[in-house]
Amino acid sequence: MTTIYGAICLAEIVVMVPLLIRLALGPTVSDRIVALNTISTQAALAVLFFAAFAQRPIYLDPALWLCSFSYLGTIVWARFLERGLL
Amino acid sequence: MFWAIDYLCLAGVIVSAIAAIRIRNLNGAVMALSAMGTILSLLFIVLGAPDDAHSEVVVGAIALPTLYLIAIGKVRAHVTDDSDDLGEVGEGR
Amino acid sequence: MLRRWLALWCLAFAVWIVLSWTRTAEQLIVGAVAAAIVATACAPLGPVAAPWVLLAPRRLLATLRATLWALGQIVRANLSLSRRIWAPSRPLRPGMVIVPSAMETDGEWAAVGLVTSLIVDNQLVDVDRQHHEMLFHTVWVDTLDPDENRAQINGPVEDRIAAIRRP
Amino acid sequence: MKSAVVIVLAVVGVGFSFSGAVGILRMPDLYTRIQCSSKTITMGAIPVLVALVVAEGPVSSYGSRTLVVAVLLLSVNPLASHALARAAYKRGVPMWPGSVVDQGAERRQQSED
Repeated sequence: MTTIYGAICLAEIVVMVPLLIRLALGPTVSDRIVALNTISTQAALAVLFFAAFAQRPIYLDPALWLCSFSYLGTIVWARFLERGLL
Repeated sequence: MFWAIDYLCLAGVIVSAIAAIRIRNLNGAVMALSAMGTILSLLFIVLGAPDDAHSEVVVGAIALPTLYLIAIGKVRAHVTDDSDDLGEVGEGR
Repeated sequence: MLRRWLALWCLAFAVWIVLSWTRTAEQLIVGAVAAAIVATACAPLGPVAAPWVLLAPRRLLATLRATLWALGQIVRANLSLSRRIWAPSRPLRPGMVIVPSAMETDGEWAAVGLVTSLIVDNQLVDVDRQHHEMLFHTVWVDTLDPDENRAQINGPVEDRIAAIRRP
Repeated sequence: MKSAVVIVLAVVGVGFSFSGAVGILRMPDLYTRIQCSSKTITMGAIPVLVALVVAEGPVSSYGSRTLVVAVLLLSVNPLASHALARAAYKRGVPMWPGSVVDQGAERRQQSED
């Protein structure tokens, strides 16, 4: 079963490759933010599955942090776009 | 399996760090820096340091880019007049 | 006021149980006290949706049916969007459309926005609450008629949410 | 039997995640990219999380953390994408030239006339 977990973790990291390309290319900053949000989602999933792969439940907490606070940059950027001044 | 995950995370960290240097737009570079923090925290987890990963998530992936965004916003709004240029124009698709 | 306090206490205690996930007596007592403090602090802020209103049988049935319908729509929309992504010619007709809406309270607006965002064919962009209109971005625009667009985008969601609210 | 269910769910989730990522790479403008990013949540993350719950059992620390992660993803991601789309639309981030209609801009022009 741990082999399956490791394979899923690996696959979630491989999914980041097109997102990194979009992050490097992205014509506007908002495109980069969309890619960044998806990267942090994938990172949270990878952390969950690495915790199951290594059989250490203590690794689960960074996933909670990642998916609960990674949207702060998006909110700040959206506010910045809409009102100009922070 | 473990080594593949390790090296992939390392490659992701290097690629996003290079992107953070090469992107000319300041806000875009901040986004690449945030991506580097996220993948670096994943690398810390893989190498078995969940405490470092905690601090890296909070500082490197969230607080530092947010502070940079706020700082860049303040500076641009006070110094330059043509504040329409937020990097939202883009060239080509 | 007591009803609002009890609802808040139930929600906060549920969050405590899910986050701590240890079933010893000390944990539960500390969680109950913490939930009471949170409920006392947050009760004057505004009305709270009590969790036990879902237990009314007709409302529970309506919620269940709405959830199943939303799951089916999510799968359908995802399949059609991946077909658009992988087709070499990129069959897209995107556009911004304005649709009328029948929602009234804040919670209903928020629920419609959440469910229509999870169904990936369309993305809520803006809301005009005075004129009861919503601005959606959709990947495939069929007609320019607002009423037909409403029947395609947010009409079914709004009907089901109204059925939950007034069973 | 259990591992077969887990493998099927994981393949579905990872496949849809990958197609969402390719969509973010291939789509022509910001708004369609935002829709592809919510695709990686609804059909990409949720089946994978269900696979973890099926494998480890719902009454374990994995089960509770998975529940919290799923609720957070399903509620915060639409919020962030709506905020981003609204701010970008108000700021005038251009739509794809091939898009059919922009009724918001038409409405604004009518009220200006």
